[in-house]
Amino acid sequence: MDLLEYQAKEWFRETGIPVLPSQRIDKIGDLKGLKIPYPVVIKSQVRTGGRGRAGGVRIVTNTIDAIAAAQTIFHLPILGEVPEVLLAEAKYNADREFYLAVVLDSNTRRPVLLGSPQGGIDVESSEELLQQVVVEREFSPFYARKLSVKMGLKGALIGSVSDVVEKMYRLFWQKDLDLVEINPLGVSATGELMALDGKVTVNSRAIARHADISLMAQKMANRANSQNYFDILGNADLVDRSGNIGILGNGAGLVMATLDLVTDGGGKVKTCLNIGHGSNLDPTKPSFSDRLEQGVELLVRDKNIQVVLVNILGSVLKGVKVAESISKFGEDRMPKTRNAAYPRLIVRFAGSELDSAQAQLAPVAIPLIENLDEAVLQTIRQAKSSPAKKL
Amino acid sequence: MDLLEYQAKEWFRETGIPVLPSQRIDKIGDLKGLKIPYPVVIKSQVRTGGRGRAGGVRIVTNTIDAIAAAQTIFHLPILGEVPEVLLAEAKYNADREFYLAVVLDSNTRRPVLLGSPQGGIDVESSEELLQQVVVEREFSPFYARKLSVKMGLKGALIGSVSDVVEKMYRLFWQKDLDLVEINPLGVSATGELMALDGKVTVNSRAIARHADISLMAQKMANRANSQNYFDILGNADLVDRSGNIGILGNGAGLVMATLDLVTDGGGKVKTCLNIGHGSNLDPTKPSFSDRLEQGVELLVRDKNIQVVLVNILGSVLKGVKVAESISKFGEDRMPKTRNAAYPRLIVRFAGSELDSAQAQLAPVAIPLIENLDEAVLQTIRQAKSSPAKKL
Amino acid sequence: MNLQPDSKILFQGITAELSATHGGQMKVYGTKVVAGVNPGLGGQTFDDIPVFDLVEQALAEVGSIDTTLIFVPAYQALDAALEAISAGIKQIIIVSSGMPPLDMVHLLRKAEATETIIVGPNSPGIIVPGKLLLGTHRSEFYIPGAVGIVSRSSTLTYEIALELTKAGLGQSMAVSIGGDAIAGSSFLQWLQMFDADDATEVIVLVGELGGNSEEAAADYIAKTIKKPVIAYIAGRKAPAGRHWGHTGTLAAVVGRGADVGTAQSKLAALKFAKIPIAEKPSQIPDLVKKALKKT
Amino acid sequence: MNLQPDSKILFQGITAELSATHGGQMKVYGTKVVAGVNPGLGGQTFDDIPVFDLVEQALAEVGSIDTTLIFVPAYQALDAALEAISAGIKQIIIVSSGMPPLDMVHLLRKAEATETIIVGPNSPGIIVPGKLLLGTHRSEFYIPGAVGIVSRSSTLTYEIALELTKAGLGQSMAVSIGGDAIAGSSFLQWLQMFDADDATEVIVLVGELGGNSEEAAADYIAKTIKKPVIAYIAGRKAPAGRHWGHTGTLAAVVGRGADVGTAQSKLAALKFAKIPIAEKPSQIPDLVKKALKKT
Repeated sequence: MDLLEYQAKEWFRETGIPVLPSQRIDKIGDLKGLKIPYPVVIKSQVRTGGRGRAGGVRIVTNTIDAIAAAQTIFHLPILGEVPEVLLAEAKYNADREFYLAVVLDSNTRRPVLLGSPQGGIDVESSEELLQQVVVEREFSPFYARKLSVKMGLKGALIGSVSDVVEKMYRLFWQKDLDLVEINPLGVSATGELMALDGKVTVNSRAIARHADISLMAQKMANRANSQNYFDILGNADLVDRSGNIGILGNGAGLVMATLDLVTDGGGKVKTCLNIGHGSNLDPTKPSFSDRLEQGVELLVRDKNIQVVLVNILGSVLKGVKVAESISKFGEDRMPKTRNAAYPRLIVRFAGSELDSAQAQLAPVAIPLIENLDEAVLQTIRQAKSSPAKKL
Repeated sequence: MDLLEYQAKEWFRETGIPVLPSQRIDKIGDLKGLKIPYPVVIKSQVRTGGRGRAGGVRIVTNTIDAIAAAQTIFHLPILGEVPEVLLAEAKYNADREFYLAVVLDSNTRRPVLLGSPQGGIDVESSEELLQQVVVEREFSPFYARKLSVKMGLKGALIGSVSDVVEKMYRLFWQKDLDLVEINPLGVSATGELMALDGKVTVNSRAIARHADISLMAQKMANRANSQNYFDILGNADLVDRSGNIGILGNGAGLVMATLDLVTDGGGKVKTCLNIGHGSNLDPTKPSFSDRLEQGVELLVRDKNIQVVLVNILGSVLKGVKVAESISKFGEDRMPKTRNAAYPRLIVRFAGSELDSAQAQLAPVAIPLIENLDEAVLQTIRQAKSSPAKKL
Repeated sequence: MNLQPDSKILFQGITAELSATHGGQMKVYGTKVVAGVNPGLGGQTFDDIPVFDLVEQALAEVGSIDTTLIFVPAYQALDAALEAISAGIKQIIIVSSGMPPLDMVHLLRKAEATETIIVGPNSPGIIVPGKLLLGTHRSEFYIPGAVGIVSRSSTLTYEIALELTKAGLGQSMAVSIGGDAIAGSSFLQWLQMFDADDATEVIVLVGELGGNSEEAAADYIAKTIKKPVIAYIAGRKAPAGRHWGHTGTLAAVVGRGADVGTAQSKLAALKFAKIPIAEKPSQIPDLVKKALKKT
Repeated sequence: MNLQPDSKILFQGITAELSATHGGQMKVYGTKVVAGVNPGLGGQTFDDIPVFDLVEQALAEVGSIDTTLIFVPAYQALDAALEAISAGIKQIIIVSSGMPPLDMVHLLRKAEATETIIVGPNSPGIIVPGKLLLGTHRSEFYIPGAVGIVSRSSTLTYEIALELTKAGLGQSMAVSIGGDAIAGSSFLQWLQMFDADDATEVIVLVGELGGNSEEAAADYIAKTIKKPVIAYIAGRKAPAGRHWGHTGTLAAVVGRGADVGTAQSKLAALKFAKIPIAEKPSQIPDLVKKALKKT
């Protein structure tokens, strides 16, 4: 979960990382009550990059200009994202700009401290200046000093930059982040530091164990009207809006392999849903058969999807139970949905009680196929022969 | 630094340890705005033990009784301590009472978890039930579960008690405590837990690195009018109010050895002041010579002290510098203080530049003696021959 | 790693349900699950497995443990593993999925300091067909033989095993390092193990998009592994930048190529290392047979 | 512990002032302080000691380090020690006083895992008269000889050394474990070291009120130590329950006798172990002479 700049800066402020005085602007009217003296920087609050180049950041010197700039920015999409809020912030005269980040690295399996003496928009063009320190053992401030020294800093800046890195690391660890980045970190002529822009990514798996972050995530989900329900069942991914096939499987690797097979065979997949494998260790979350039933229903409900391929392999549920869930679906709900569209279900299953499962699905005319290639072939054939959908 | 019960419980509440609804009572009038339904327990907020037996805890069922009880408790000294505030708390019907604590153990050099299934005032009389778990490596909740199981708990209580212990440990570690104790932890018939009394001791050396605790310490110091100034110089200890000798030395062991010698020789020491040895690594605190000068002045100012024995051995200051500090004192301040009382200074010094030091002190008539036994002898002799003090 | 059929196994996070499903599977396979741990359930017995409140209580009763299987909810997995390490257990398989990656960082620091092997999280564990089942692999898809399988998935591993089994190609062992960004063991460690294992004649490496383990493995295979290796990568057609339930974290923020982690990058690395690549699971048996003929 | 006169010493937290005082003292004594570390002061030189920003930079320049002396402010001592451990330094003497005890707990967990020796905090370190000075002992009070001194104090140790020196009794070595409640090394470890040390003929144990190290030492001496031991305990006349600048923490809350930590308890334990006790520092030389005559 990516935070917006103003949210990141609120955390910075709480942690003691220096940030400028700023105010969140939800609507144009908020600019009239601005407590920050002009000149003020108006910044679009979007998650995508390249905001500055796209015109999402403007410096204004009076209220009239501020309102004009805000009106423009509120309607300016940046890589497709239109901001819901803006940030009005004091202007800062930086003498130099550094880059600082703490990021989780799956290669070293450790957090890594990153720093460059050339931050701002230049950081990617001067990659050779980007220094790394792997936090091998438990963090202690000396790791931050190592980064400062590698960045080529001298004297008092070693201590002050290390102090910011230390606070970033504490935030990273305490809030279960994947990334915390300050770019740029402004450095004044007198060596004063200021986090001028900030990026924070919270690890999605850890959200539930932080009450404050859970609340933020909930608000974002409400706003974005996202696939919340899918997320409870497993991981849903939109592959291609124009596709007409839905894939449901138990396990990420299996779902991806199925997607590859269908696509290679000429099928067009709209959505993939991984309901996960195995038992649920957390009793507050839906069971495997609940995930299966609800997952199939979600895919079938999608008016663009004409064929749903269910690929269940070696699940904790035996074949009869899998077939039970699906046949119940065939009996109870298929008739209603059939009126609206005509989604076909093709079930691929391998494992114990295969024969009884096949027997159970026969009455509801849902094919159960053991061979994956064969199931994929049938799926593609069905999808191609289905009449075009009326939207 | 010991917290009062209500302060400890505020921390418990923030940490998620269950506590009863309660209100701090600074003055009798506060009882009129009580938001807790009767019956209510009025508790004296003192740092000493045995509060219950001394009558410092009373259960009241209406405002009139509450006011009467509070008036009594406000004037009731418990082991010499009169409360400045009271705590009004809801009454709890505990089915059983446990004892829980986390304490730093210098023996194992680790925090130790303590627990007994028989808490309350019985805990000391049933020591054999008190279980210990040493937190050998970094804490993880399994240490808390070990304690619960050792306490003989079964089923759901293992998890719920471990959860409280885990929170106590987090508090202990996060706030640099010497001790956090819940006694008793009330257990209801349904297995619900409640911290009914709490004790928290903050390690004095760590106070300065916690902004919130520093603030609490400052408030307490202001209230108690404690020997704050002495604490900056070093560690001062009142040995015997009726003594007439002051001892100043550089190092705790040396000061204690000097005290033993003087007392064995028949002298009566009032105050010992250890100004510490070595250089000061923290530039915000007074230097060695500042500590020496100010320390001597503090002891001399005490109207009950007739002789001050300064024992400086192998300090970072060379003899001449030590003598300089003391002779300056002899010249500048002695005349004034002499009018009020008649404190004699005896300096014991060993180390480099002994001779020059002796030469420097001769004009101000302050004896400098190298041999400790001899310096002690002279101190005792002077103290006995001094005329009685007029107060 | 000790993978003897008679090694003693602990089941952390045991419940009546898990005991009936996975516990039962392991038992049928002859795996010696000697004790279970679940705080609060101590004193009970599930399918002949005695349950204890603490790991140390289990050890006091049943003696030393070779491997523990961790089935506890995701947020409790770190503590369960640390409890096992503290009790001196040297092999830990974490079946639980959804562990926050920083918990794994914490655990790996401890595991490395105590020379403890961690497999997982989010892993079905290890199966030595016909001999030992340490985890949740569906043994019905496996038969004993000479093909070693190392993967990051669970059900996709069964898919590969099923294809091999149908073709009469048995397996020496199958292991999944787990699909998470921060995994306890690496492809490299298992490739090395298979290379030294007498029972293994050919290795099947099953990769998927995300991370760069496959790229590292390709390089390692070219430089070090003597036995033939066949590779299969899932996720060629997956949209870029998606998680697919695995690889919650991408390391590359700056300073890395934009295509790191894509299936294409992995396939390129494997091709460069001259490793035969299967286009789909059903091609694997043929490639395995070819490799076996050459040796 | 490596206490060779030619061992290479690092000075963490070096400043111009500390270099002039303690650095100078060590240099006069022939101790090889090869580098100093103080972040931000890197590149400077104090009295021929080159200063670096990081420990690893110092090591890169001067090679491996046998012992580091830590002089940084109290709240930075943990980090300085961890930096030294991370750089592979195996002997650490913490001179700094005022370290919060939980920082020491943290450090000791790491030190034990990496087999690093910690002396201190709040310790003047170690002196081998005539050979080596590792810390802030005032060398002027010491002469070479056969008496080993182990204590918890700094200046009280000098007092004892001065008495011995005046009586013509030289010292093989003097060490202070530091006066804090949580100390890196123990009386027991040093008693064992002196017992094995060829240069030491008699040991003087200097204790003081607080904690229970002296009680443990008395028991250990009676059971294990072969060389004669003389004890002196400061604080017999100190009021009960005071800190005296040492022993910030008392372990005993419940479950321990109320008199643990008093000088009386220590004296009783020493008497029980039949260890000769000096009433005052000036008695020590006589007791040492008596002990030497017996052997």
